[in-house]
Amino acid sequence: MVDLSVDIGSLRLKNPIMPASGTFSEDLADVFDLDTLGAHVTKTITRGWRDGNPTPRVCEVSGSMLNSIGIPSKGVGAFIEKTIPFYRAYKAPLVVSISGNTADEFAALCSEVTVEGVDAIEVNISCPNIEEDGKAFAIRPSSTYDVMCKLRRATHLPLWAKLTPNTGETPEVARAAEEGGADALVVANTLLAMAIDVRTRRPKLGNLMGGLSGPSLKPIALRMAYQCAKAANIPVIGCGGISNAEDVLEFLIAGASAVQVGTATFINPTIMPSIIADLQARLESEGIASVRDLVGTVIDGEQNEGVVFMETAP
Amino acid sequence: MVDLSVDIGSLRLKNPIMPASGTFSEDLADVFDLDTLGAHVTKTITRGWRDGNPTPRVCEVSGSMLNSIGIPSKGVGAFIEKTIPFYRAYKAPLVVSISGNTADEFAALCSEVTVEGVDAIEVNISCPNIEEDGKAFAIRPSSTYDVMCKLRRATHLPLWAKLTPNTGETPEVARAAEEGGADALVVANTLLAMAIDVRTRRPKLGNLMGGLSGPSLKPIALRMAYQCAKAANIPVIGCGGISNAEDVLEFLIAGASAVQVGTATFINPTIMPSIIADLQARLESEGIASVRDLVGTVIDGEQNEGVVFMETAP
Amino acid sequence: MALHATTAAAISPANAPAVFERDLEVLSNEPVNGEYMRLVLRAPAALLQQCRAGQFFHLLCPVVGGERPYLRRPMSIYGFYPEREELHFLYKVTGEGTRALFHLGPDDRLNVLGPLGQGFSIEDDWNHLVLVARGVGLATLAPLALEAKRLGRKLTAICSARSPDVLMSIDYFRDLGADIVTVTDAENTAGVDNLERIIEELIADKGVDAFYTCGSNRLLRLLQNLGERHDIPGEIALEQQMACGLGMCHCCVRPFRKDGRQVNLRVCREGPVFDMQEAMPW
Amino acid sequence: MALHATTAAAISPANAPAVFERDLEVLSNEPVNGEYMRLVLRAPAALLQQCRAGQFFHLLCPVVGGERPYLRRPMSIYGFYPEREELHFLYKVTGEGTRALFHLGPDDRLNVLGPLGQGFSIEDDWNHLVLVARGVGLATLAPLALEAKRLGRKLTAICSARSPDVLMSIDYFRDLGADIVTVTDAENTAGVDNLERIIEELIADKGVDAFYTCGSNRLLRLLQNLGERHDIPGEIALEQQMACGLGMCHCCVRPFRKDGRQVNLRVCREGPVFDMQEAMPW
Ligand SMILES: Cc1cc2nc3c(=O)[nH]c(=O)nc-3n(C[C@H](O)[C@H](O)[C@H](O)COP(=O)(O)OP(=O)(O)OC[C@H]3O[C@@H](n4cnc5c(N)ncnc54)[C@H](O)[C@@H]3O)c2cc1C
Ligand SMILES: Cc1cc2nc3c(=O)[nH]c(=O)nc-3n(C[C@H](O)[C@H](O)[C@H](O)COP(=O)(O)OP(=O)(O)OC[C@H]3O[C@@H](n4cnc5c(N)ncnc54)[C@H](O)[C@@H]3O)c2cc1C
Ligand SMILES: Cc1cc2nc3c(=O)[nH]c(=O)nc-3n(C[C@H](O)[C@H](O)[C@H](O)COP(=O)(O)O)c2cc1C
Ligand SMILES: Cc1cc2nc3c(=O)[nH]c(=O)nc-3n(C[C@H](O)[C@H](O)[C@H](O)COP(=O)(O)O)c2cc1C
Ligand code: FES
Ligand code: FES
Repeated sequence: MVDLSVDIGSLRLKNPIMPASGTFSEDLADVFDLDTLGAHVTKTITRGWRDGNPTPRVCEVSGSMLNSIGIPSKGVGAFIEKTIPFYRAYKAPLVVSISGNTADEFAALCSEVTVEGVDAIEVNISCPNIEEDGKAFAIRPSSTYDVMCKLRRATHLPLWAKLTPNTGETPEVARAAEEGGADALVVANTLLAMAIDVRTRRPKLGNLMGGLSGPSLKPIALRMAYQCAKAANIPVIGCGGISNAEDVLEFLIAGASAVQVGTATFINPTIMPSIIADLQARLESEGIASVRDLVGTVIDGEQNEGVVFMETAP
Repeated sequence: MVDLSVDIGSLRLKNPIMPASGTFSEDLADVFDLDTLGAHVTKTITRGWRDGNPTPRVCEVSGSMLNSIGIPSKGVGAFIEKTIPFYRAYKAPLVVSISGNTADEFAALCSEVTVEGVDAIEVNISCPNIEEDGKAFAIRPSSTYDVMCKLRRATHLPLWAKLTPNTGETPEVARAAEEGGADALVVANTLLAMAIDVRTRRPKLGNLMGGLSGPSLKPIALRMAYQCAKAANIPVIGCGGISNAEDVLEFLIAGASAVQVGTATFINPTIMPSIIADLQARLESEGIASVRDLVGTVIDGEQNEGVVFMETAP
Repeated sequence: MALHATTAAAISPANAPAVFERDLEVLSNEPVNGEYMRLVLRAPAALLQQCRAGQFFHLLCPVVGGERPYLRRPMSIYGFYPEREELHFLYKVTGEGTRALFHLGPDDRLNVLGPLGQGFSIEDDWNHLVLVARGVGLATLAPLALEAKRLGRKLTAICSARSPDVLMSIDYFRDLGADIVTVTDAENTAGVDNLERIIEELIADKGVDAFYTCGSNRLLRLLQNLGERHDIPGEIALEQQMACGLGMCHCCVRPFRKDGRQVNLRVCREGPVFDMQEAMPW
Repeated sequence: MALHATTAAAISPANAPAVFERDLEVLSNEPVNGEYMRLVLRAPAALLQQCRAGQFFHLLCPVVGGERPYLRRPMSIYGFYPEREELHFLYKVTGEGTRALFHLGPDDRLNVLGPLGQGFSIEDDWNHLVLVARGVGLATLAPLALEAKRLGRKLTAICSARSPDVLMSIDYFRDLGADIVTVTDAENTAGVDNLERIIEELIADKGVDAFYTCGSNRLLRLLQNLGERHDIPGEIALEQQMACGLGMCHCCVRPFRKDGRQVNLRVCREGPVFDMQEAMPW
């Protein structure tokens, strides 16, 4: 019998498959038993009510998608009242994703969602920091460190920092998040992108730009997961373009301890249970006792990260 | 009759289609008449001899590719002796791509290639700066500005700065390049990525990581081209995943004055002449007199870049 | 397809899903007139019994013939026949996804997700239903006739089109015993004024208990006015770009007036059928 | 495919290309034995006349049956027959691209780029050629027999395989008048020692003017030794991952010994056929 369980810090998940924030909700219970999953991760909420972005909010780009949903939010009150209780019926740990426009607002929300029924808090630091030219906290190591310190003081729950691919400093940001108090890194959020309808000459998204997700993002997110696993000493949760068990293996081998599945669920809403079953079968057939035995087993010849990056630049 | 010609600063190109550095060479003359193209852009060279990276140097990722060629170079001497003379037979302007590990070495090479037969110099500032933790010059506005100033002093030829997508500060880098003396921006180079063979647990590239190019890169490069066209006042040359005339239109509408075609040539080596013919037919059928009439015509409602970026972050 | 193989096993019977994700067999895929195609799939009765008029399926269009659609495409249920094990769609070939659908033929399979969303409601005391449909909107409204017939209600279908030869589904409605009024641009009868006259007459002659329409701003405004004037309720089916189709991603929202406030509702979850008076012309 | 439509027009006749990029019609695509497929395309004589043994084509494998290859795949010319307008490939189904090729059938078209690279050389005074081939290496070496026959040279083909039933191309060689030696693992005759004995005998009995082989480290070392010992030149065809196939991207390099230095050469441009003594075992 294959052991699929993994540990993310103090939290044990029965398997390494969980949904990515914003691509999952209570509604998926219509399609399969949500307790199949290793954890539940909710859509990012903000403290107050937010409308979200103008439509269209999604479009397709070759074999992947862009979105600019814009975090519509009913606010923390409604979330605590309605959403958290829904997940009480399930055994899988509940991970709540939050974000804020300033570090203080962010921290306030972090302490507000530190309630019974919440097992970990995913802090979406890929969201913009309006105190620093509107760039996402996780674009720079310094703003990452500052916000993580404030968030750390706001809760005793495990803190998962969700990083952005819109940076040239992934290893530094990963280390800053760890030093600031993160218990795990979620790698990564969507990559800023754009598409234009050449007939109308309008951007395909109501909001002009949006985040790229799906298969196109995978090699980028995988590189980041690898960089983060090398740079930091806390567990890495891979995320980006994962659509099958083979992709999961790729992230585990690269150094991720678990993964999140996002866009693939839109294409095939039963993909997460399928992946779990495939993963189990695959490990069984290869005689691997535990999914943990795979983590970080990439044969990379101890290459020096700096050199690799240099030689890689085209 | 449609006018396909475009101006990149003082340089007039008979059409907006040229190859991307590293995906083109004299060898393509075996397949079609190279004078069909708007310009010729050579593979990046370094001053001295370089071996390049270990093999495998390419691999496939869903509908796109990774490469880590590593700029093998015969050095500037061989380049001036053999490569430049080859292009004398053609009318299309010759753009020479160069790079260096330090700003001074870079500038020295820049003045060395300022010779008869060279019409512009593309400076690949997406390459690593070993004086600054090995990050590419174009990851930060400050290092971009510094290197561009030195390069500017080294030549009277038009300078095209080739930017990297591995940054969270594209508009700032674009402005820094312009302030440092760039005459045009080439947007963009490949994005750092990775792929692992799950059977062997080895990276699919001999060099561990490599650059993503092809269709997956398009929405990211398009976003950057748009940001650069808004941020800077010099022409933008779009590059990334362009595979057909529709893609070219998308970049022109976003604000690019011309484009470079890279990976698509590997899939279809006659794609550039095809695109030129298609572009001409398309403009004719839509009654557009000049390709220049399309540049920057995206209907973006004058959205504030800062706000857009904020609201876009997921 | 291998990806779907383990799905059934993963869903425990105790939590039987309300929504199916299934590969269905294509029975036929044929042109209805120059612009529309009818796609007929074989579906298990259990699935079809859950279907309601106004609901939709989210179709995983195949990668075929150079088309590479990625996201699913929403399509209204055009017909559902548990007794024949048939699920029908009526679609217009517009872009990559529907061009891919066009390639399907007998023996092919199509992965569908559904039934999804809220269908039309027919209150117990609504005896005379009037639907006003044009173009592909017929695909959405047609099964209402099916439901009306099952419930023994009277239905008048006002069918609008560019010209008489592209009028669709007339037989469909006739077979179900509906009264049919046809209006066309070619005959100059499809204008709002004429429609208003026709509907006012219907109200005066026979009484109307509910309006149903979909998709057009012009029709929405007309029916909102008529509804308000005569205190007749109504419903409208709306469209929006979708990703998940299940209510998770919030990409498919539209604004509605509710209790004096403007709120965003998800077309895939709170819709695609909405209260006509709450809908906002766009 | 629309993308290719304008290509011809764009190439001015004054600069007629040496390399063709063309959609060719599939004539057949059939298994040769359990592991290999032979693909036959109809090609214009003008293209086939440019082909040389040892050269390759770069194939744009189709997106079909769930396979989505992106880059082209290099394949040696297995046979080229200008008189019959046929171009043959012999391939082994290994991954996404070759699985996609497997789906091709008569009436399909395949986009090819070629002929590419440097083929085998047969110097004027090389009268007895010996090729040593195993597995898919036969695909590359087989047309050498064709060329030898055209030039009136004597050829001995030493064919190696796992077992007698998967020995390939024996008829191909026999029809071209080659001497054939078969060795197999099953019969315990395919070992290096036995091969060495066989070749030493050939050299002693008939004299050998050149060796040809491909792909295997073991065979390379053996033939390098024999060649050095008896001063017999030789050539080897090598493989490497490719992107452009034309010499532009520098991804397909391999190291060679040249004038005492180690240099990287491009398999697609300086190769795929290289001087045997310059090749480096890997
Ligand atoms: C609830 C619902 C029911 C529908 N029922 C039908 C029907 O029965 N028959 C029919 O022909 N059409 C119907 N549509 C519209 C249909 O979904 C689109 O025509 C189809 O998605 C177009 O896809 P495409 O790839 O061919 O076009 P493209 O324009 O290439 O599509 C690009 C993207 O935009 C989306 N899109 C394009 N048009 C629409 C639209 N009108 N609504 C929502 N998304 C769109 C596509 O799903 C895709 O993601 C319905 C739409 C909705 C929301
Ligand atoms: C000059 C040359 C001639 C060849 N001739 C033949 C032939 O006649 N018959 C035959 O069966 N095979 C031949 N090969 C090998 C053939 O190219 C590969 O088997 C094929 O590319 C595998 O593609 P795939 O998608 O099926 O496998 P995958 O493993 O999925 O391929 C993944 C990637 O690796 C590349 N790749 C995998 N194996 C090889 C390889 N051995 N050499 C180069 N690239 C590889 C593919 O092109 C592709 O880009 C030749 C290779 C070269 C370089
Ligand atoms: C429609 C949509 C909405 C998203 N919303 C959020 C969000 O609210 N918070 C967040 O941290 N990430 C959000 N994401 C990003 C995903 O969680 C995930 O990081 C990203 O999509 C990459 O994974 P994927 O390629 O598997 O989708 C969203 C992604 C999509 C596609
Ligand atoms: C094999 C390969 C080699 C490349 N070499 C260089 C190079 O030497 N210098 C450079 O500036 N860019 C280089 N690039 C990047 C391309 O010029 C281009 O910026 C990138 O590939 C994106 O465009 P594309 O998607 O059209 O390929 C290379 C790209 C590839 C695929
Ligand atoms: S399509 Fe995802 S919420 Fe409606
Ligand atoms: S494959 Fe591009 S140089 Fe050989």
